[in-house]
Amino acid sequence: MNYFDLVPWIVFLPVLGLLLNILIGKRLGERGSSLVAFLASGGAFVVSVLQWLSLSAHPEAHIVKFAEWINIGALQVPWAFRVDTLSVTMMLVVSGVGTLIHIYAAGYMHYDVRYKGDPAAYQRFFIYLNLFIAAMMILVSGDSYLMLFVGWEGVGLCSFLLIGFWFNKNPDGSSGMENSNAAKKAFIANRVGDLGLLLAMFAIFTLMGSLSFDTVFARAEFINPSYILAITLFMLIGVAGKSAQLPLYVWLPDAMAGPTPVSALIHAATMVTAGVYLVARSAPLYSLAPAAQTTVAVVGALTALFAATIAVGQNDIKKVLAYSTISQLGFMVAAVGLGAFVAGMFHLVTHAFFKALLFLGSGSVILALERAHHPIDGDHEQHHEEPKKGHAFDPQDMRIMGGLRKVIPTTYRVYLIGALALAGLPPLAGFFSKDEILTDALHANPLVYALLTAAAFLTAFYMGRQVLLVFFGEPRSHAAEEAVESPPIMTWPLIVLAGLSILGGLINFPGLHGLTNWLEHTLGHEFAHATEFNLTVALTSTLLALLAIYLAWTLYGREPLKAKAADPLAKRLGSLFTALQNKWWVDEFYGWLIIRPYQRFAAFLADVVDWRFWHDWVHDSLIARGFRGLAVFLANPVDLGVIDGLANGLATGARGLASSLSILQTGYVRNYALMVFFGVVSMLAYLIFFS
Amino acid sequence: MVPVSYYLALAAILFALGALGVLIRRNAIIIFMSIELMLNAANLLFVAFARSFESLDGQIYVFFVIAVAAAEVAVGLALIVTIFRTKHSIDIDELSSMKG
Amino acid sequence: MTADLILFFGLAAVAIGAALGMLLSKNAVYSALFLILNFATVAVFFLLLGAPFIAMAQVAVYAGAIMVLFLFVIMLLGAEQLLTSHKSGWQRPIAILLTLVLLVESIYLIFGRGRLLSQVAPVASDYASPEAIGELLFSRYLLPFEVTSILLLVAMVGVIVLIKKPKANN
Amino acid sequence: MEFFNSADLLHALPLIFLMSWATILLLVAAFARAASERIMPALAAAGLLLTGYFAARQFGNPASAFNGMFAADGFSAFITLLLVLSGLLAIALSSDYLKRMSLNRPEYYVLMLFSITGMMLMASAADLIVVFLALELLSIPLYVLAAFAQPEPRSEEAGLKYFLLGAFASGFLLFGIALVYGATATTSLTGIFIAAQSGLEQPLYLLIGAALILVGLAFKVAAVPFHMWTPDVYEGSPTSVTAFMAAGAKIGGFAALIRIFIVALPSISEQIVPVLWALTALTLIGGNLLAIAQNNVKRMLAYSSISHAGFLLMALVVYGQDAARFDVVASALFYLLAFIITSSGSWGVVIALEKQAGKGLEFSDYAGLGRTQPVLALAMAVFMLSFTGVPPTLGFAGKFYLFRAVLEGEYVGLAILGMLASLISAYYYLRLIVVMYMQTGNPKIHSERWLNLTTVGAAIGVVVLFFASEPLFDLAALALLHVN
Repeated sequence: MNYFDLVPWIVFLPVLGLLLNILIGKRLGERGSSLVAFLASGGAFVVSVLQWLSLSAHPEAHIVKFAEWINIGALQVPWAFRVDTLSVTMMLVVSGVGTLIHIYAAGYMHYDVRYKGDPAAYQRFFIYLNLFIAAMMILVSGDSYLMLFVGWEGVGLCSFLLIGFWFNKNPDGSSGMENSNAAKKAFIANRVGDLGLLLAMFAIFTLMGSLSFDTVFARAEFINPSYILAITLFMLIGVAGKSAQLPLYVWLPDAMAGPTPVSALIHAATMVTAGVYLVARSAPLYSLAPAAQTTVAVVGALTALFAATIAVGQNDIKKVLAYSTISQLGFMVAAVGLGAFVAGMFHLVTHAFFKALLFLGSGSVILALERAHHPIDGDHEQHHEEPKKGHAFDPQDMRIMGGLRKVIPTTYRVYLIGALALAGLPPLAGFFSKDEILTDALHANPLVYALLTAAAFLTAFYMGRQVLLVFFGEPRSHAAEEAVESPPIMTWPLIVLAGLSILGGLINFPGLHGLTNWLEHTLGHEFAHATEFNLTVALTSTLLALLAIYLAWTLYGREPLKAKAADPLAKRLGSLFTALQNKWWVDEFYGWLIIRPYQRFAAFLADVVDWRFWHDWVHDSLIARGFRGLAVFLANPVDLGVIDGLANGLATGARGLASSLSILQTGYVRNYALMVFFGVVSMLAYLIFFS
Repeated sequence: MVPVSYYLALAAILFALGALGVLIRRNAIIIFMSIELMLNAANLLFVAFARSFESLDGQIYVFFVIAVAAAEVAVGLALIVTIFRTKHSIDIDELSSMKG
Repeated sequence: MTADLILFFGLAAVAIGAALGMLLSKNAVYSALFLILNFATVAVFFLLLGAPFIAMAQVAVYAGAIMVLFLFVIMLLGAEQLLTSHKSGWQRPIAILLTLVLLVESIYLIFGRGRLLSQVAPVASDYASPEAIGELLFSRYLLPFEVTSILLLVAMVGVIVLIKKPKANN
Repeated sequence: MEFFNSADLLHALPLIFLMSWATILLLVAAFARAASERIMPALAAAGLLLTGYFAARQFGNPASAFNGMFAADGFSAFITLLLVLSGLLAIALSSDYLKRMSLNRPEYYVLMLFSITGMMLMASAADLIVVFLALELLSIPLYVLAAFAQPEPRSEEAGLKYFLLGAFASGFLLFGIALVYGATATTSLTGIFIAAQSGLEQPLYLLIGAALILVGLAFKVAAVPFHMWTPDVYEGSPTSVTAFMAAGAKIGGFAALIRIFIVALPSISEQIVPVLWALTALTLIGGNLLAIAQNNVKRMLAYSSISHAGFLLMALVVYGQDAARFDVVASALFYLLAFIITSSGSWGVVIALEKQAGKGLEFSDYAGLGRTQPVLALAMAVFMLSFTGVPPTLGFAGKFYLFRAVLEGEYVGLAILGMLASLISAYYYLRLIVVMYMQTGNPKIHSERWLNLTTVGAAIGVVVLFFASEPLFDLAALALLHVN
């Protein structure tokens, strides 16, 4: 008995759910529509479990062709679902964690939409959430690079929509465009990565004449290795975009503008791991290009350490987690880069548990403070005043928290479990998966091992700092004193995730190698070797983690932070801490490296080409308009001030260039005719004199 | 016998002058006349080539071009008259309300 | 220099002069008259090239009908002269420069790269007779001929649409 | 002697039928004016449907008619079908708009049908002189239609600008034809091919002539730097005319370009391809960059249509490669199909938002559309995504086949350029979506039956037909040129 034919429902159930919510969501009310969304996602989980059961009996890959799609010449891409141990692992994680987050969100969004003053947005949220599940399922279940790409773009779109969910607000709740700018930044950084993936796909198709995984892998051996190297490196650009690796990671911290369940689901547990999945899926290609593997591993390890340093200096509870996510993704990418595909996937799964837990927990903390600050439950009247920007109450600032373990004990307990799992203390899930990566790294590449170990040390430190700042000491604000525990609908998913964070290590417990054996069916014995437990590595990392936690305690625990006091780390580290707080000025660096020169180039075009050359002849109206164009250019660097991110600046630069070009479009017929004539004369000159 | 190439050169000069007229005059009617000059230059080219091949096809083309020119003139002058009725001017530099 | 060449250069000078005259006249009526002169000269060239029928058509249709229409409209609108303004003063030098480039290109194309094309010695007496042209028009060129008729019809409709004032109450 | 035979009439049946039908409609307009204002759209649509039926029957038996002046083959049949589709969409967009803007005069439809006959003839013309006449037959009604809203100054300005520049460009076209005639002693497309193969006395005349013909047609399809009339004319013309112009003129222009270059001019591909390449690159970059600067949706769409001309030109660059040639034609035809539906639909949304006399066209007028008019906004979002080339839309399939053809021709640089261009284009298409969904406003729309039907239908078509891309592409691949 197998259920493989049911697999299309992992996509269609969420689609059904979102259609239902689009059509009658408003009439169903909050409960109804969140229930619909939950059932859709839960149904997908059930189907995934059925796939798992079927696969346990018949572990070889099954391809379920659903529909003809593209079929021209050499290119034949049907819409086919690929059910193998690798894709089913991802399906289970996506739908399982996704469903828990649906439950949590049903409670969380109830409050969030009211604080943001737009209760009608509730249904919209669940529509997007289901859409995301559907797209992510397409991504993991596709049987070809093209289907994977369709899902890849789909989740990118959902990410864009959800980051910009409160698109007319700033993250602090005042009206403004910061959230929607964050969404744009994410979208554009991802497009840069997508270009890489597209190029890889085109190269694959050109060289191997197919995009289906099996065919591609079968033909890969016969291709010149330098082409494979190019393909895998292009793919790495895509991975860096989607999985927030150096140098394209800048969008992920800003993506925290989305509602917290989104941060948990998309920007921690599932979507951002798509890059890891892509590399694992393309294992046969990467194994043919050792140079690319090393590059991937080093990029991952550097990202892991780099992001971990930044996390140390953040005060925003979600920003710490965001940089931690980038860092942990670095671990996974490094692992798959080293060829330790199983370790990477293992960490992917456990990380999905404890990072989702941490994000949801932070959401619970934020909500607890928010509800204490201005209560709106049930009979209380609704708040309409808009907080002013700047000195507004910021429920995400760890400096106003403290002592929360007494008022919100449930959240505290689960959060502690998540933090310890992330810190890598035995016997929690994170310990096993991280250790497996470190062990593999030690064998394969000592540099990567050193980088990752340092990152692991920092991880334990910043998590210790965070837990101590948030839950220990004395409350540093009124809201922290009065914080309200979240309702059961939110805490239950937390408890389930906490359980998974404790027990997750069993999935690939040393000696049992459950996941290794499971994935071996797909990856083959060559890529799915069992890593033996290495006591030295385990002891080193555990001791380092304990040391880091002790260090955090001496700084933040022994003498708890007072309200409005400076961070003790600032005194010790001095300007280094400022650098950490400012995220190593990477956004500013991009501004300096790419955006400013781009604008200067545009200004050069405007100044030399447009101004001196063109305007020497231009007398009246053109001068006035050109002057305005130049003013735009001059104003831009000043006006933009500190340029926020690659994306916005690029867009502004292109717009400036465009408006200087459009000066040519004067509206005068004779100028137009002159342009035509110019085109003719230069075309003829080329043909007569040069060809 | 005058070489056909001389006719080609003459046609090219007339064509260039017509194009120049389009570019430097502001009176819509004169621009239009300049375009007629360009068409006429092409006609000269056709007839000259027809003569060198001793085939009649080139002459037939001229016939068609003249017919097309007539149609264009009718519509073009109608457009100019219409514009004149609204703007009381046929200065094409005043027709620049749309740009960018 | 043979008489042929003298005639050619003389007429060419008139044609170019007339074209320049059209270009440079301040008064649109003069421009139109210069253009008529140019068309008439070109008609003589047509005759020299053995195209009597086309020459007649040129004089009758072009110089006669079309240009009269031009003159008529110029007079009707009273648009002989425009006030001079200096909008886009840079246009003129660039235009002249580009025209010169185009001329250089053409001359190079005709005399530099290509070989000199000579005329075929005297043509048969029935070359380009109205009969020959008429026969071609109605056999080989029937389709273009019919399309031309549709084109004239369309132009007529277009003119009526443009000139007729829209109904005020519509 | 025989002037023509009945076979000629049969092969040219769609063309002759539509010409006669338009003439009859003219009589209807003249003699039953009151009634004609109501029934004219229906009559015009019926004529188009019948034309489409006749054209569809012509698939599969290529022939040439009227002494080799006229080619009736799969290519012309497919183009005719595309024209019928764009004509029907344009009529559906026009009927209510004309009433709203008090422009409802029956001649509108007559001129539109005549223009379509010109476009059909562009696709069938097997002789350069017929191309010239077809181009004029296509253009003259468009000049008049652009100025149709007279005495509205912008419409008149659009008409005159279009006319003057159009006539200027056809001057170049004509001179080019004369040079080609001078080089090959013929204007028949196959004749030119044969003459070029057997050696020319003046090969450079052919090359220059071909370049000038390219200029004339590039003007019609709005390729940079011959594009400058486009935004002004598109903005000033009545929007329903713009919708028709954007689709129809482009089809006609590309039909002629493809036939002329592939049938007559393969011999000069080596010399002319760099020119085509440069033209394509300029069009892709210029169209997209200029679109970014626009705040008026009508102008933005005008520049967007320029950039799509660039994508279509990409196919032409490959025309000289034997291996790629069939895919080139098919992918260009498919891209045209995707463009027509997307473009007509997006103009429909513009028409729905347009208030009296050119008001309601700014980006800011679209703010909040997502909230107040979810269906319309969704349709517009679909069109923008299709323009960008995001799956699952027809635009994606169009770009896919196009890039594939270009890659088959081994123009990797061009493909990358195209990719970058669509990346830039995402900015301004996305911007409209952002404005519609993420800014607040209260736009008023005109809800009219045919308009709504067309817009929503086109949006559904863009998505649904995506899943039928493959059979559609196969159909386009059948539309081979008849090279005799």
